Amino acid sequence: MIRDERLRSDELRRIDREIRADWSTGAAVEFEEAIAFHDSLPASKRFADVLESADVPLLQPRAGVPRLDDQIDLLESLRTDGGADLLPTTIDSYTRDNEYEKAAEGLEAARETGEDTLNGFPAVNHGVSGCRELIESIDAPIEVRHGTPDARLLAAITFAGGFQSFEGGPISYNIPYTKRHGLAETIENWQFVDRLAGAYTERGVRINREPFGPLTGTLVPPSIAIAIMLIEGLLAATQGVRSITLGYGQVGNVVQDVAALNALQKLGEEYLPDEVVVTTVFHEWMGGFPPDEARASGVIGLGGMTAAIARPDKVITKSPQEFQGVPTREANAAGLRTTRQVIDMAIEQEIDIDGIDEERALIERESRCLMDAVFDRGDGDIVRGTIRAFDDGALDVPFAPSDSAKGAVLPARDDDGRVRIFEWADLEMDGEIKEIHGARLSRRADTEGRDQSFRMVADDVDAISEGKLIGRPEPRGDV
Amino acid sequence: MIRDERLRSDELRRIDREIRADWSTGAAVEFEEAIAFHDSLPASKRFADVLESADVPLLQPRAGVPRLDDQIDLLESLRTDGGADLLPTTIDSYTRDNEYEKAAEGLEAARETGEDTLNGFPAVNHGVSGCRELIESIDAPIEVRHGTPDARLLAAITFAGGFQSFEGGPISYNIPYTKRHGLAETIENWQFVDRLAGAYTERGVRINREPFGPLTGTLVPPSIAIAIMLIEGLLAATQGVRSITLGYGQVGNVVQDVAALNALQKLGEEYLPDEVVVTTVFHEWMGGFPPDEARASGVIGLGGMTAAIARPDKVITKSPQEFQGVPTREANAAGLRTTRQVIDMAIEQEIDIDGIDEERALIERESRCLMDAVFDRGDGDIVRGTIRAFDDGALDVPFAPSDSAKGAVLPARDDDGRVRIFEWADLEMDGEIKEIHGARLSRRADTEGRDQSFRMVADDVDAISEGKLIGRPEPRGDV
Amino acid sequence: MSQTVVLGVIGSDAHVVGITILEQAFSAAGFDVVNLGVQTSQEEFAEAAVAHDAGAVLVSSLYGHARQDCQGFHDVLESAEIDAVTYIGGNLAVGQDDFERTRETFRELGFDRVFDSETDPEEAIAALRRDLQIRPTETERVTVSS
Amino acid sequence: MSQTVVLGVIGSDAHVVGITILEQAFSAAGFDVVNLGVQTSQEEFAEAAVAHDAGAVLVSSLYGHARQDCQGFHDVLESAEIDAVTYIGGNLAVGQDDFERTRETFRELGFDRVFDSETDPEEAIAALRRDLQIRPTETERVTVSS
Repeated sequence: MIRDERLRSDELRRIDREIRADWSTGAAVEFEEAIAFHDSLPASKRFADVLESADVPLLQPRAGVPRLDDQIDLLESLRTDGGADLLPTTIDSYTRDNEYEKAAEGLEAARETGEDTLNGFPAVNHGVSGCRELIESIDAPIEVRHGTPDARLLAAITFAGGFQSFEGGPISYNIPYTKRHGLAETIENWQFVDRLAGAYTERGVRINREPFGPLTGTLVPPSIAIAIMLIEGLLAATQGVRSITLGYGQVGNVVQDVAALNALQKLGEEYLPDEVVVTTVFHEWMGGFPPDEARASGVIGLGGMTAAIARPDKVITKSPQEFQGVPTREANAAGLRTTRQVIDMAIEQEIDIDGIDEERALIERESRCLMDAVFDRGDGDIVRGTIRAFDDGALDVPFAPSDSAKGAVLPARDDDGRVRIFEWADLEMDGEIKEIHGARLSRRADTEGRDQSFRMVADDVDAISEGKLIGRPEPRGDV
Repeated sequence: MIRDERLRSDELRRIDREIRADWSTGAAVEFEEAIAFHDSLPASKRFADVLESADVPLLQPRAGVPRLDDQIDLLESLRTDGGADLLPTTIDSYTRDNEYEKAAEGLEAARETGEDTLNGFPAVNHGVSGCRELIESIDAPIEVRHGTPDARLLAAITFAGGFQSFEGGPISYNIPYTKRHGLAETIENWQFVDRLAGAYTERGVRINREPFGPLTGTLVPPSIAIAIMLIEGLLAATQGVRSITLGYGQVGNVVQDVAALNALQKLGEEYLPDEVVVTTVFHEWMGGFPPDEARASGVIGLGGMTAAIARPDKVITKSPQEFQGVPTREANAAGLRTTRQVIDMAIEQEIDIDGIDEERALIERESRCLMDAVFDRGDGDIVRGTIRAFDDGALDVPFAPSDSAKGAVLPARDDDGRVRIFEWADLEMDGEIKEIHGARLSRRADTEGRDQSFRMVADDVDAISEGKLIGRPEPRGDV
Repeated sequence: MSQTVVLGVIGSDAHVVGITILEQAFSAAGFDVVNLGVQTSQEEFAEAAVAHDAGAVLVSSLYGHARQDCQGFHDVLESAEIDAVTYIGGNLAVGQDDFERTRETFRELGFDRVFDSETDPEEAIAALRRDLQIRPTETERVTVSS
Repeated sequence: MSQTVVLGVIGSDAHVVGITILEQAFSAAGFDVVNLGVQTSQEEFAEAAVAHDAGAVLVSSLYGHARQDCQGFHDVLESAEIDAVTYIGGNLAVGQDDFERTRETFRELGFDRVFDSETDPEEAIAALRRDLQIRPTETERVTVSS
C-alpha cells in the first residue's frame, strides 16, 4: 500500500520518462535546461518570492483561453486594466482528463476559427516553448490552475515551461471534480507532481504549490477544508515542496471567514515542517452567484471586506458575470478592481470584531479532531490514514460527487449565518463539538419556527444567489 | 431679531398667501382639500409610517428628470428594477434658485425636444395636480430633495401635491449650497416650511422632515454634522414637526461611521422633544468617486457593509456612475442592488467591532461642546445662538462656500482613516479634545514621515477617488 | 407498490448538490432512496431499478444536455422489464424560456412527470405519493410551513 | 514686489475645496492670501487686487465654463491699472483631451500661467516664487517629499 514517503530518485526518473511519452511535447522537457531557464527569470516572475514578501493581500483572477497569443493578451489586460498582482493560466477540460488528442483538435479549431473552442489553455499541447513564450511575455508571476486528477505530464511541461506555481492536490482535485478516481491513485499521481516541484526546489527554483481550498464550493465547513489543506500540505512537504499556499473559500459570514483564515495560517505553521513557508489564499465566494452584475458586485464587495480584515497573502477574485460562467476580460478586470478598492479603503482601518477568537478556537478544535482521526487510522502514516478516513467517512466533504468520499455530511447555516454541520454522518468529531453545532442550528430553527431539516440545507445553498446569506423560509402571508 | 419661536397662525397664512403669488401654480394650493388628498392615500405611501416601522434599513436613490411621465417611468423602474423602498424626486437648479420662469422654459424645451434640459423635476411648475399624478402613479412613499435656500413655495406646492417628506434645512441647504444667503434669512424661510409641515402634522398628516446631513460632502467631521442636525431638528420641532430624520454622510472609516450613526440617533433622541419620532439616514460616500464603475462599486459595497452594521433607518445610495454626474436609471438601480445585496448578506451577522463605543463617546462629547457653544451664544435661544456661533466661527463647516460660515476649519484623516480636525480655526472645542485630535494626526504624520500640513487635507480629499482611504504620500523611489 | 426510489444525475453531468438535497428530502419523507450519484449511465439506472425493485426512477440533469442523455432511456428500462414511474427534473434545456415545450419534449421521451429547476422537493414528493398511492407516514419529519 | 495673492473661483462656480486647499498652501508658503471664495465676478477680483495691492491674481474654475467667465477679464484688470501676475487653473474645458490647446486658449486670453486640475499646489507656488522673484522664507513649514 502507498505510504507517505519521498519518491525515490529512480522512481521519479522512471515515471518522468513514462509520462513524457504520453504526448509528443513531453520530449522537450529537460530538467537541467529548465533550471537554467528559471534562473534567467527576473525577480518579478518568481512566484514564491513575490507572494511571500508581500505586505498586503495580492490579487489573482481566473483566466484561460486556448490560443497562446490570446492568453498573452488576456493576462496582460488583467495585469494592466485589472491591476492583478499574480496571474493564472486556467487549463481546459480535455487536458484535465488527459485527452491531449481532443485538446489538440480544439486548439486547431481555435486557431482556424478564432473562437474559444476550449474552456482553457491546453498547456501540454502548447508544450515547453509555448509556455515559455507566455512566461516571457508577462511581467508577473503566473500559476497553473486546472482540476486535473492526473496532472503529472501537465506539471512536467509547465514547470519546464517556467511556471512557478501549481494548484491542486490528490484530495482537492479529486473529491470535488470527478466520480471514479480512487484516492490511492490520485495520491500517487500527486506524489510525483510534488516530488518534481521538490526537485526544482532543491535546485533553488522554489515551485509554489497550492492545494485547492474551496473543495466543492458549497457551504464547506471550515474545519473540513482546513484538515484537507493540512493533509495536502504535509504530503507536498514530504516530497520536498517548501512554498505552500493553503486555500480557503469564503462562506460569507465575516467572523467565521476571518477566524477560518487565521486558523488555517496558524495550523499550517504548526502542522507543516519548519522549513516550509506557509501562506494562505482566500477565494471569494465559490457558490452560486446572483444572476445580476450589480448584486454580484455586492458579493464581491463583501469578499474584499473580509480579505481586508483577515489579510490573507492572496485573494482569488470573482467577476460580476460569475453567474453566466466564463466572464469577459472586462468583467474579470472589474472584479479585480472592485476587490482592490474595498481592500485598499478598509485595510488601513483597525477592525477588530468580537468573537473571532472563539470561532477560531472552535475551528481549530474541530480541525484537530479530524487530523487525529486521520493520523490514528494511518498508524502515523498520513497517506494510509487519509485513504482509510475517507473510506469510513471519518473525513468527508459535503456534496462530493466522488465515489472516494461518502459525501454524506451536510452543512447548514446557523442563526448568525455561520456554516455548521447539520448531518454528521460518520464524520469523526467529539461529542461536545456536535452539541455546539446542534445548539446553534436549533437556535436558528427556533427563529424560523420550523424543525431542523434538510430544507435548511437546500435553502442555504440557494440563498446568496437569491440575495440573502441565510435561507430563511418566506414570511407567511399573515405575518 | 429672529428667534426660535413657533410661527403664529396669522403669519403662516400671510406668508402662505404671499409666496403662493410668486408663481401661477401657487393658486391651486388649498389646505383642507390637501388634507383630504393625503387622507385618501394608502398606508404604503405614508412616508413617516413606512420609514418608522421598518425593521431593516430602507433604501432610497436620488432621481429627478423634468417631464412628469419620464419621472413616473424613472421612479417606477427604480422601485421595480432597483428594489428601492423609498423614492426621491430631485428638484432642478432653477427651481432651487426660485427662477420659475427659467424652469418653465426648460420644461417646455424638454417637452418639445424629449431631452432632459433641466437637471431635476420642476415641481413648482408641475403644480399640485402634476405632483399628485406622480404620487398616485407610484406605489411607494416619495421625498422631495432639492437644495433650495428659500423652499417656501416648493413646500407649499409639494405638500399639497401629496409628498410627505421634504429634505433640507436653514443651515444644511444654505452653507454647502450657496454663497450669499444670510443664515437669518434662511432660518426664517425654513420656519415657514417647518410650520407648514407642522400644520399638516396637526391634522394627522405627519410630514417627515430630513435635514441634509452630508453638508459639503467632503470629510465633514461627524460632530459638526451632528450638531447641525440637532439644531435643525430642534428648529423643526419648534414648528410642530413630529417625524424627523437626521442625516449623516459616510466618511469611509467603518468604526467612525458606525459610531457617528449611533451618536446621531442617541443625541437626536436626547436633544429633541419626546413627541418627535427621530430616525436616521446614512448617505453613501458623498465625496469624489473613482472614475471607474468597478471601483465605484467597491465604494458602494463599503457603504452597504457600514449600513448593515450601523443599521440606520434609511440609506441613500450612490451609483457606480457617480463620477460622471447624473447616472443612467440602470446604473442608479445597480447602486441600489449592490447596496441591497451587501446589506442583506451582512445584516443578520453579529458584527461587533472594538472601539465603536469609545469613538461614539468622543463624537458625543464634541457634539455637546458645539451645542453648548450655540446655546451659550443664544442665551438659551437656538436661533440666535446658531447665527452668532456661525458668525464668530464657534460653529463652522469645512469647505463651506457660504459667506455665512467661516469655512476655516479643516479636516484630515488620522492613521486609522478617521476624520479628525487639523485646523480648528475658531471652532469651540475643549482643549482635551483638541489634544486627542492632535495626537492622532501626529501619529499619522510619524507613519508618513512628514509634518502635519494642509497637504494631508489635500491628499485626503482625493484619496477615495484615487483608490485609497487615506491620502498617504507616494512611496519614495528608494524605499 | 415499492417505496424504493432510484435517484441519479444522468450523462457526464457532475452537479451533485441538487441530487444530495433530493436524497435527503425523499428519505425524510419516508421513501427508501438509492442514490446513484453523478455521471450515471442509462444502464446503471436500469440495473439499480431492477436490483432494488424500484417504484420510481428519478433523473436529474443540470448541464443542459438532458435530451441527448435521455434518448432511448425508456427503451432500456422497458427491455429490463421495469415499470417504475419515471420523473426528470433540472435545467433541461439551454435557455428554457418556454418550459411547456421542454415538458412536452420529455413527456414524449417517456417521462411521467417533468420538473424545472425551481421545483421544491416537496412538490415532487407529493406527486410521487399520488402516483404510488402512498399516504404521508407517521415517520414524516419534514415540516412544511406553507 | 507684493507677496499678496488674490484667490477666487470665477463665475457661478461653487467648487470650494480646491480654493481652500490653495489658500492653505500659499499661506503656508509665506504669501499673504486674500481668498474671495466661490462665485466671484471679474470686478470683485479687480477690486480686491487694487485694495490689497496684489502681486498675483489666481483664478480657479472647475465647472467647465472658464472660457466664457474669463472673456474680457484682462481688460477689466488693465482698466483698474493692475499689473499683477495672473494664473488660472482647474478643469478649464469640458473634456480636456488636449491640454496644450486649452493652455494656448487661456494664454491668449492674457493669463501668464495655465494649470490643469492635476497640478500640485507646490508647482504653482514654485512658479509664483520665480515670477515674483521670491526665495523660500524661513517660515516655510511645508515639507515636500520629492
